Amino acid sequence: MTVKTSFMLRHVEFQNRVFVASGTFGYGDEINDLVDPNKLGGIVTKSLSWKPRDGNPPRRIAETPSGMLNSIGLANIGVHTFIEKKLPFLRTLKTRIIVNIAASSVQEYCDVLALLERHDGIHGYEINVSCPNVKEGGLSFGTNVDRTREITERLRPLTEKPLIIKLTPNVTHMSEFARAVKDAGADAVSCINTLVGMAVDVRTRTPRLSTVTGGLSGPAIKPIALAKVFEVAKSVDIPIFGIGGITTADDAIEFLLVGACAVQVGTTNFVDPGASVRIAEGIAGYASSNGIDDVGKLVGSLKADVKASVLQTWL
Amino acid sequence: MTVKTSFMLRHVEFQNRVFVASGTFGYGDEINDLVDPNKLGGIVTKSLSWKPRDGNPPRRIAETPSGMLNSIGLANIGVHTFIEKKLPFLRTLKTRIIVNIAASSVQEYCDVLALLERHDGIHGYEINVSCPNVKEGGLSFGTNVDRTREITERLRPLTEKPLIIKLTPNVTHMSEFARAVKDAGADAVSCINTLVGMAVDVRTRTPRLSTVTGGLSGPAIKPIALAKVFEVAKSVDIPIFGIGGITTADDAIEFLLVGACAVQVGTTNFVDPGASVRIAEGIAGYASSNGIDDVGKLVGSLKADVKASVLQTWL
Amino acid sequence: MKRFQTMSVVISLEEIAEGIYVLTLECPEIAKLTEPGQFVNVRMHDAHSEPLLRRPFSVSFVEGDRLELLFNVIGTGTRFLSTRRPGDAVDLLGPLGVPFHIDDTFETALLLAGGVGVAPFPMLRAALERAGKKVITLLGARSGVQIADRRLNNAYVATDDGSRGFHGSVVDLFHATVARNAILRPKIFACGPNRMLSVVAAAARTIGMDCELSLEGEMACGIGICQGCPVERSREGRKYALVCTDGPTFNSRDVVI
Amino acid sequence: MKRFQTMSVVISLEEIAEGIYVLTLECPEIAKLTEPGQFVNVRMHDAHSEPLLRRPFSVSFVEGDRLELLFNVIGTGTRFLSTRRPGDAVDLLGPLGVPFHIDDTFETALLLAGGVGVAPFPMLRAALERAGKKVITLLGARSGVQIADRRLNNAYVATDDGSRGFHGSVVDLFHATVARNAILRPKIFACGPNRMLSVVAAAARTIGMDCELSLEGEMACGIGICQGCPVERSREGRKYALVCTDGPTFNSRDVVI
Ligand SMILES: Cc1cc2nc3c(=O)[nH]c(=O)nc-3n(C[C@H](O)[C@H](O)[C@H](O)COP(=O)(O)OP(=O)(O)OC[C@H]3O[C@@H](n4cnc5c(N)ncnc54)[C@H](O)[C@@H]3O)c2cc1C
Ligand SMILES: Cc1cc2nc3c(=O)[nH]c(=O)nc-3n(C[C@H](O)[C@H](O)[C@H](O)COP(=O)(O)OP(=O)(O)OC[C@H]3O[C@@H](n4cnc5c(N)ncnc54)[C@H](O)[C@@H]3O)c2cc1C
Ligand SMILES: Cc1cc2nc3c(=O)[nH]c(=O)nc-3n(C[C@H](O)[C@H](O)[C@H](O)COP(=O)(O)O)c2cc1C
Ligand SMILES: Cc1cc2nc3c(=O)[nH]c(=O)nc-3n(C[C@H](O)[C@H](O)[C@H](O)COP(=O)(O)O)c2cc1C
Ligand code: FES
Ligand code: FES
Repeated sequence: MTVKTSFMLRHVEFQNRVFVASGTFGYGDEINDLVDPNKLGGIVTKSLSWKPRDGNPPRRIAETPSGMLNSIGLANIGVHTFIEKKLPFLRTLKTRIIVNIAASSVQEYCDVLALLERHDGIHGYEINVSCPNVKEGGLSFGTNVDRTREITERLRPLTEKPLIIKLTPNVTHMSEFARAVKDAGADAVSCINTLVGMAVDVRTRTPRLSTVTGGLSGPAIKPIALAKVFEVAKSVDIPIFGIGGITTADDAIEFLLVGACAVQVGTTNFVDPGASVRIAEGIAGYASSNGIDDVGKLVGSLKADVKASVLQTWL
Repeated sequence: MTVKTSFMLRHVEFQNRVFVASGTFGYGDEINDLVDPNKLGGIVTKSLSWKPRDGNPPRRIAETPSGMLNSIGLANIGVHTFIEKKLPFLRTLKTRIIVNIAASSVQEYCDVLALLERHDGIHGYEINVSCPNVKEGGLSFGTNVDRTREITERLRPLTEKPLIIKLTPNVTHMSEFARAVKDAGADAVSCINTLVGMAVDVRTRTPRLSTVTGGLSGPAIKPIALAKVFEVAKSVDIPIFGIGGITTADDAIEFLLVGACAVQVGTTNFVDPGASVRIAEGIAGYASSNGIDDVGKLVGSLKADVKASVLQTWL
Repeated sequence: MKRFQTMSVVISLEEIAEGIYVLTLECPEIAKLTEPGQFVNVRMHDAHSEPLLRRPFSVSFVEGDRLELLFNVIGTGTRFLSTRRPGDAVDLLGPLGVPFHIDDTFETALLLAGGVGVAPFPMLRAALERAGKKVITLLGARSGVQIADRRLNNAYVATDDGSRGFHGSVVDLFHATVARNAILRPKIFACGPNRMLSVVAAAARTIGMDCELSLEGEMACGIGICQGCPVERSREGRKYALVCTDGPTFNSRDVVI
Repeated sequence: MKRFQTMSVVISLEEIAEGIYVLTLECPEIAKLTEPGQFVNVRMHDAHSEPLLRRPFSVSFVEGDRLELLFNVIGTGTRFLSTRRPGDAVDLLGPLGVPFHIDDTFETALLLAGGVGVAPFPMLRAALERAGKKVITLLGARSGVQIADRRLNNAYVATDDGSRGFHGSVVDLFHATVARNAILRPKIFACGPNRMLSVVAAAARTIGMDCELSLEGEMACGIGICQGCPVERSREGRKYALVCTDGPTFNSRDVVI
């Protein structure tokens, strides 16, 4: 059976529903020898800011049970170098390019996006209002529903391309934020960025990360991410990129079933660079062997009564 | 070196800082053949309500990477049967007994506690305002700071024993809740209860739990729990029971270092019933080999600059 | 009932049918105490947390200080078991659960196994025979290569694909057996997937046979402290029983499955 | 530079010193391409997620299609490696990182290893000797039983407890060696804990010797995409270099450790 894997967001068609997540695939040209990006639905770039950022001092990584903490601190080459050095390569790919933007002021978000708009080869934007590893911007935006709405409202008029807001799970009701950005004109939300976490070296009695706390990712967070996507899907009618601990096609399908219209593979790229392509193939295979001719029909098709869940009363 | 392991909470002395968490040790008489409860700082009982509760239908358990989801739904024998059938055994122990109370109304919390006050053998109360698996009470209380404060205010006058409020991590700022219950007279907080999570069976396209969502526990959540305890410890001056994914003495020491005055071992009891006692011994051993004569000196002794953390600006 | 958390030593691992293994462990404390139908909860790793939970396995047979587990490889835990080699240590918690009741006044035991539901039967059958009962053993599997009839001589076999024995399910074979033979004071002992057990329970009710089931179900602790393994009771009183401590063996009249 | 994610096959595992193992893997693609100082990122499991991340190991030696890893058991990952048996598959990503620079105009290479920092030296020494350089090898360890001098004949040894060779650290031994011998156009190659490397770097600066370090550090990806392995640069421009792709070998003048 031929299975339709593509889908549309705004005016853009994506060839399948598996993307690589921001910060876990560089700018696309670092690991294209180990995985063929042209087999992906899209690449989300490392977060870009106006100026290059050095990132946080070492130590930036700590492994935890089935997960990892990172405190990269948005180390990135800056939007100008990106345009000059990375975009030409990305333009040669036939997959879609979503540029992720991070900033420490509303104006900076606008400036970066406006500059990128003047260049070809970009198919959409993902706005990171949820990085837990920088003190300005990041969580102080992402946990404030008014700031999140304001950023979306200010960016919306600047582009006709898909505008995706990447939300933080570190809030009581993520759906409240999804609703706000939908009302402000966003085309989709990405759920979830990392969870605030911490690890301690008991030998030295110091935190394992230079910034004390960091962002938790990997298989450990998958159950939380699924519940967040389910919460948003049940409360707000907006396309969702499901993210969090995806390592296999089955994991990705779980996200589709609870309501994600596409998924992003993050930490797994570090462990198994070929995984994202295998996941895309695995989803098509699952649909095919279940007699489903369009992966889109899986989206939100979980047989579940939200009334059975605590989310019912809690939302 | 002899190491002091005991500590005081209100007027009660506990012989060490390792407790077993509510819902993971039954009522103490179910696994005393596999672990000696007299070597623990205390036993926190399964949550008790006024009437017995059947709990949720199967399936109640799903394993996840380094963690598990549960949706027990506060299945318990009710406070009357507890007093009649379980308390006599608990009175024979020389460890401390903390009774955990769950309820679906403020009045029910008060009724259960008032009834328990008329019986000997109880050394304190832990108030569960954070169960993610029941629709009344539970999260709808625990994510509402006013309700949480109200419950504490109403319970405080009813007892002279330690009153510990068990908080949910499913909120933006847990420290806000810790502050509220401190102001309302609580003696301590327990951090954390489980995180809302979910898992899907892709073969049947149904949720793995009958209640769709459940509570995530186990090693997977340890980094999150540590960050939550650190957040509370840095913002509110109140004793904290650190809970979440503790499997080894090192894990427990991490919690003490970030600011927990004691710890509770949960899910690990299912896998390794003897672990909690070994953890208590391991903490004393760590103190001794580091030349520390009182485990209390470890509490909050992490060499860390909270200013380096995103929590600084975010709180 | 006495239970232990203890380290056993792998004596051998043998593939006795396609994908089905018997792991023989030396574990005097547990071997000595186990009765037919009881299980052990097996830790699936040593130092790390994946997979986190123990896995329950019926004790399939006991001989001196040794016990046998019979399992098929379905996921991480059973794959782990299938890579154990002689001398390796395996952490066991057991014996757990309520044994089969074999002291009732029945004369003939009908053992019905679906797939690896056969696991507890070698030990059960030996005990039944020691108690002077007549035993009829019926084993079902998808295909003949998956029939695990070690220590079960003269078992009747049913396969879904007809590749060995009766063509059909073990419940069909049961009906055929009952129809063709006069069975004196029978009692059914059934173990297998819950789907099969509910069909067996219904059949037993219809024809009025006493019937004991060994249930499967997800477990976190196996020792009655997590409340994670409820099965609905059919009698008044508590709504649920726990598979791990009230079972895994239940009279089919007492539970709704 | 060409890299592969590929399955290697375990040929042998040998304990060559106390707690220190050499794992020999057959892996033609990677063996063929590896140069001294490069590393492979090794997956620590197959089906499950614990431990999650790959672990970096220097390629210690290459012979035909085979490569050798030298490691000591410190945690879950290295314990996992120490239980591999011939025929097991091990997932490798490599070769990774920038090799040692051995084409400069130095005449004598001084190899300084602290503990298992010795790992890359067998391959490095063979290459240096092929290139006609004189090599002086200095190995340090806590105790004599932990000296891993396989494939490093005539190495000078220093032990903290004096149980073998020079009594003191490998840096002390280095100073003694330099003081006692006239070393022609030397270059230091050092590998070991970062504490040791920073002492070596300082010594090199003081006495004006060229010095190349192979740094350790936590890595998530090993291939330059996570930005998780920064080391501070001492030159103008970017503040940090990445250990995995700009290193792990660095001239000691270029980094602040
Ligand atoms: C009291 C009791 C006794 C048991 N005795 C035996 C025995 O003697 N021999 C034996 O082989 N098994 C037995 N089982 C079942 C056994 O515990 C499971 O097969 C085992 O837990 C699977 O572990 P795993 O890690 O290999 O699979 P997992 O990775 O846990 O599961 C892999 C897949 O199989 C599904 N799955 C998990 N458990 C089951 C199940 N029980 N049935 C069907 N699908 C499942 C999961 O949902 C998942 O999709 C018993 C179970 C109970 C409760
Ligand atoms: C480029 C590079 C090359 C390397 N080459 C080798 C090699 O050839 N041989 C070798 O034995 N090791 C080498 N290492 C170090 C090796 O990667 C670690 O020893 C390994 O990751 C430990 O994994 P583990 O799972 O056993 O320990 P973990 O469980 O990860 O760690 C156990 C404990 O040791 C600490 N720890 C972790 N890594 C290190 C470290 N690097 N140094 C000190 N303490 C640590 C952890 O903080 C933890 O407390 C290299 C590292 C790098 C970056
Ligand atoms: C090392 C690392 C760096 C990351 N950098 C970014 C980033 O720059 N921008 C962003 O929006 N998300 C970033 N993320 C978050 C991921 O895109 C993703 O949301 C998160 O890791 C959860 O998915 P996972 O569990 O599949 O990794 C980063 C994650 C990791 C692990
Ligand atoms: C099966 C199960 C049942 C639980 N029941 C209760 C309960 O009745 N009351 C309560 O306050 N917490 C309950 N908890 C939460 C634990 O006490 C603990 O807060 C949580 O599991 C996190 O700790 P852990 O990771 O060590 O398990 C339960 C947890 C589990 C896994
Ligand atoms: S498995 Fe825990 S109570 Fe039965
Ligand atoms: S380890 Fe990922 S960039 Fe170096």
